[in-house]
Amino acid sequence: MPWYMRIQSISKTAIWVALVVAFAIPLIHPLGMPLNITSATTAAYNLIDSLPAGSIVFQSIGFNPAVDAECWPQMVAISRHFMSKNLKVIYYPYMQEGGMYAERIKDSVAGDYGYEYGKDYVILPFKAGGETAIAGMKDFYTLFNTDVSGNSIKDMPIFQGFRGMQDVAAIVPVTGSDDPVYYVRYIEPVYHTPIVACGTAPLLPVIGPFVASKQIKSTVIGLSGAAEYEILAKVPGSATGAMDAQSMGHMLIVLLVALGNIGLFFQKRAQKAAGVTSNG
Amino acid sequence: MADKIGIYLSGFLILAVYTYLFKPGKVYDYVEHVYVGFAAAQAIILGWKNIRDAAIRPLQKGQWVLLIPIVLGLLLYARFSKKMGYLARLPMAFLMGVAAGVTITGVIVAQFITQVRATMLPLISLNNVVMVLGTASTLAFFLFIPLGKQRGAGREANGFSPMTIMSNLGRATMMAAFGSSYGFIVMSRLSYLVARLQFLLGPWIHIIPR
Amino acid sequence: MRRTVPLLVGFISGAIVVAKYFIANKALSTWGTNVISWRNIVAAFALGVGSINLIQTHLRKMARKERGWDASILLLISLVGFTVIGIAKGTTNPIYKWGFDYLYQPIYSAISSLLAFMITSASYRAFKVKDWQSAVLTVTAVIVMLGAVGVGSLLYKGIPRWSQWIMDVVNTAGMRGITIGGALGAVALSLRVLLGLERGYLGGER
Amino acid sequence: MDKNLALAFLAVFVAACYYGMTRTSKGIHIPIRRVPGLDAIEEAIGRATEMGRASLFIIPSGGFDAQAFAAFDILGYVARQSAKYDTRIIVVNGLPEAHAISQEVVRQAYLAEGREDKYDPNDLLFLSGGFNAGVLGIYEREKIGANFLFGSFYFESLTLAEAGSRTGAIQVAGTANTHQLPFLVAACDYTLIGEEIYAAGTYLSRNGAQIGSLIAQEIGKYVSIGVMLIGSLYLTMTSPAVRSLAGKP
Repeated sequence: MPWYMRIQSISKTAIWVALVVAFAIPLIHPLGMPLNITSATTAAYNLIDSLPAGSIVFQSIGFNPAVDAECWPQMVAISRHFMSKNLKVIYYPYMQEGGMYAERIKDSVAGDYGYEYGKDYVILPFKAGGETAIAGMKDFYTLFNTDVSGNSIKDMPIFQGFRGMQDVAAIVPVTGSDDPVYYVRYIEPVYHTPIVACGTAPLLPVIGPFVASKQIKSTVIGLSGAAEYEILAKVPGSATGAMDAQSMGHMLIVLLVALGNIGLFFQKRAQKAAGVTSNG
Repeated sequence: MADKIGIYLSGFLILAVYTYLFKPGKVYDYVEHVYVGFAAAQAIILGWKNIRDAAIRPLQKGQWVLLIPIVLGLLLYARFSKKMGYLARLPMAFLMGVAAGVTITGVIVAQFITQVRATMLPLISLNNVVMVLGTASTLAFFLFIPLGKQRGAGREANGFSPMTIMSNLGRATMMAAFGSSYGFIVMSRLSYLVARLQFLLGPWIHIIPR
Repeated sequence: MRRTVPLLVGFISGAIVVAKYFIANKALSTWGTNVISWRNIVAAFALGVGSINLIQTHLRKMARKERGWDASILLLISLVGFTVIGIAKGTTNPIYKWGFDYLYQPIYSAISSLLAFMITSASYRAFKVKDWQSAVLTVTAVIVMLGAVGVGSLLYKGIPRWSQWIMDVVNTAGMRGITIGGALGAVALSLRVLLGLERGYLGGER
Repeated sequence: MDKNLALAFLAVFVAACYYGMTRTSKGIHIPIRRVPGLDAIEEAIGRATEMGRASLFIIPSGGFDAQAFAAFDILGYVARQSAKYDTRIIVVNGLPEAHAISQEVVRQAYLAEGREDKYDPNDLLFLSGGFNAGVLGIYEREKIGANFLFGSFYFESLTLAEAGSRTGAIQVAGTANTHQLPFLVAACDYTLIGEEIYAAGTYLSRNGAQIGSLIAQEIGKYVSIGVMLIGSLYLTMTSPAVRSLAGKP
């Protein structure tokens, strides 16, 4: 087999082993690669940082374990930022699993800031219906009459004087789903509430047009976004430590794509030289 | 204690899932079925809580009108009967109809008018030119009914008609957009594995220093 | 009859929602709100339908001892067990939480992390420059992949800037075209559903 | 303001739909440009026939939605071509509802070509759990010459298209799920992008309601392109930079 064919036919197993090794080394021995803090994450941080203490933020939790590698570090970093700024937080599970992640915040982060359930933060129940549930939020108390455990929300201190989404200072979805787009469709045009969309990396291309049109104010994207937010908000978490591994993984893929294409290029040249015509 | 057992167990479960890479077999099957079972349980529980809090309790307080969605909801289960199956069409049509109505009210302003408006930009910088021409040509790529009579047919075949140029420009813009999407999808997928390795090498066997 | 009534129900309920949006009228507003909240209730009923399907399938598998019936037992134990705990004691109960944290979360996240392996080997095989289109695709993918992480700026200082420009301008332009086209498609589809022209979801004949 | 615009938009849209439907019901032909991927379908089936291989049509488990309906229209076309060339066609479905409909679609196609005797219901498969592994098994067992992937794909697109390309089959794919398009474009010979699969379905089925809504969408697209370009030109002319260039205050 000529060399240009060989570099096009590395076995799957070899690639997978290389991937695990490329990840494991920097996880055990951090390499200290630079982290470029994007303007988007900075803008998201600044927007939340500028909210006056006591304002209510609405965090929509649109992820499940499939994508929590990216979203959970974001949610922790952002929740810590909320709580260090004394913002009141409404957690709303857009996805079924969301409630369990909010429960984890209740068990871990909230205690560090002396946050009291019902007064400083609350967890709403999951609502079936997806897009229609968010459309229904325009009539807040029709959609929500209880919290996640079925207790009436009317008497909770956090809801005193709260009329509905018009009293929310910012909507901050953390998501691997489409909920940011639904807030853009149903809430933003009515109340002009600023939306900061946080979530998995593939979300960014989809919401890019809405960011450019300012319907979404800013974004925190992927594991790198989580790491940047951890640094900006000075709350060290798991994302920063993972970024070196991430870098190595990207390098590996770029290298593989390059090998495949170099091989293909020389294969075609050799075929041309040998006078073989390829028809596909 | 329960947490300690849990952490050890989850490490083994993750490895059990990874047996799929070598040979999808029994071990993977067992683990996957446990997960599917939990997911279904979760759906039932949350569905029930929704029904209890949004329908049954208010009904008990005298909001009789809520009988309508309750009956519609129950009719969904008619599909499990051969004879009554057609009754499930009623709630299906209701679900689809309301969703369609809701979509119409949301999409036109937020996704059409505002987006078109945001693409009206003074063509005095490279970014704006790329943005306007890129968006317009992507839309042109998706035009399927040619305007007017087929006068430009000859030019079209040579690939020089304005429509073909627009449509090729659109294709190029989209390929660049898909390429960048791909880059971001790679970033996302790789991080899933990084997180699992962080767990396996960290809390599980403590190789990663705290 | 069996088709007309459902289509009529779909049309009326959808039309109320649309009318509520365009016309400021108190009665319409109340009914519109009602219809939307009813849909959320019906959707909650729908959540159980899939699970019942699942139970049926796996009971059948066990009864006939089909291939993999032993795994079906595990599925049903996990399904019934957690349903009982979740309904009786709530999802904040320690046993349910334990199940989420140490069974469901690790398995689900590990399954999705298999994609990391697959995307690596598949990118190697699939991303070949065949024509100008795949060239554009590959080059932008490489720039964005490198620009998103620290290693990009180590290789060349300009890479993060290029990557940012591609995302902010070129990607936005392409995706905006798709978003606008998608909005038109969504309205068209919704209208067809409302007017009963799209009835495949009613099942059977088209 | 926006709401009035939206109402006007809706009115024009409905009118255009109605216009298109009445035109088609009167039998007036409305020209729809052919989607390049569609021509590739016939070529792919022809190649598969020459090589004595089967064609495989995959409808994923992503959703029983408009994309799936477009996929059925395309499946009808593929099945007719296969019946005509007398090439075996294997259909894989990820959803039970889709399975029932594809059986009907394929049977009808064979009937239309007068080849009902050649229709084999055993070649229509429904794979529930383990969709991916099931399809990969088919790639290994059967000799596939033409591979078609249409519908609402999620992560499975990556593995299926990559494995399909290694069988040496000509691959034609289409989805409106933008997050999956990069993989399909990279791994397939022809890819129908987004709206193209709906248009292809309309082109093949010539369904009045669909043509009507296609016309409405076309008007929407022409209008938005026009507004974008004219608006931008106006803003350029009135921008301070251009005005000062022209020597006006």
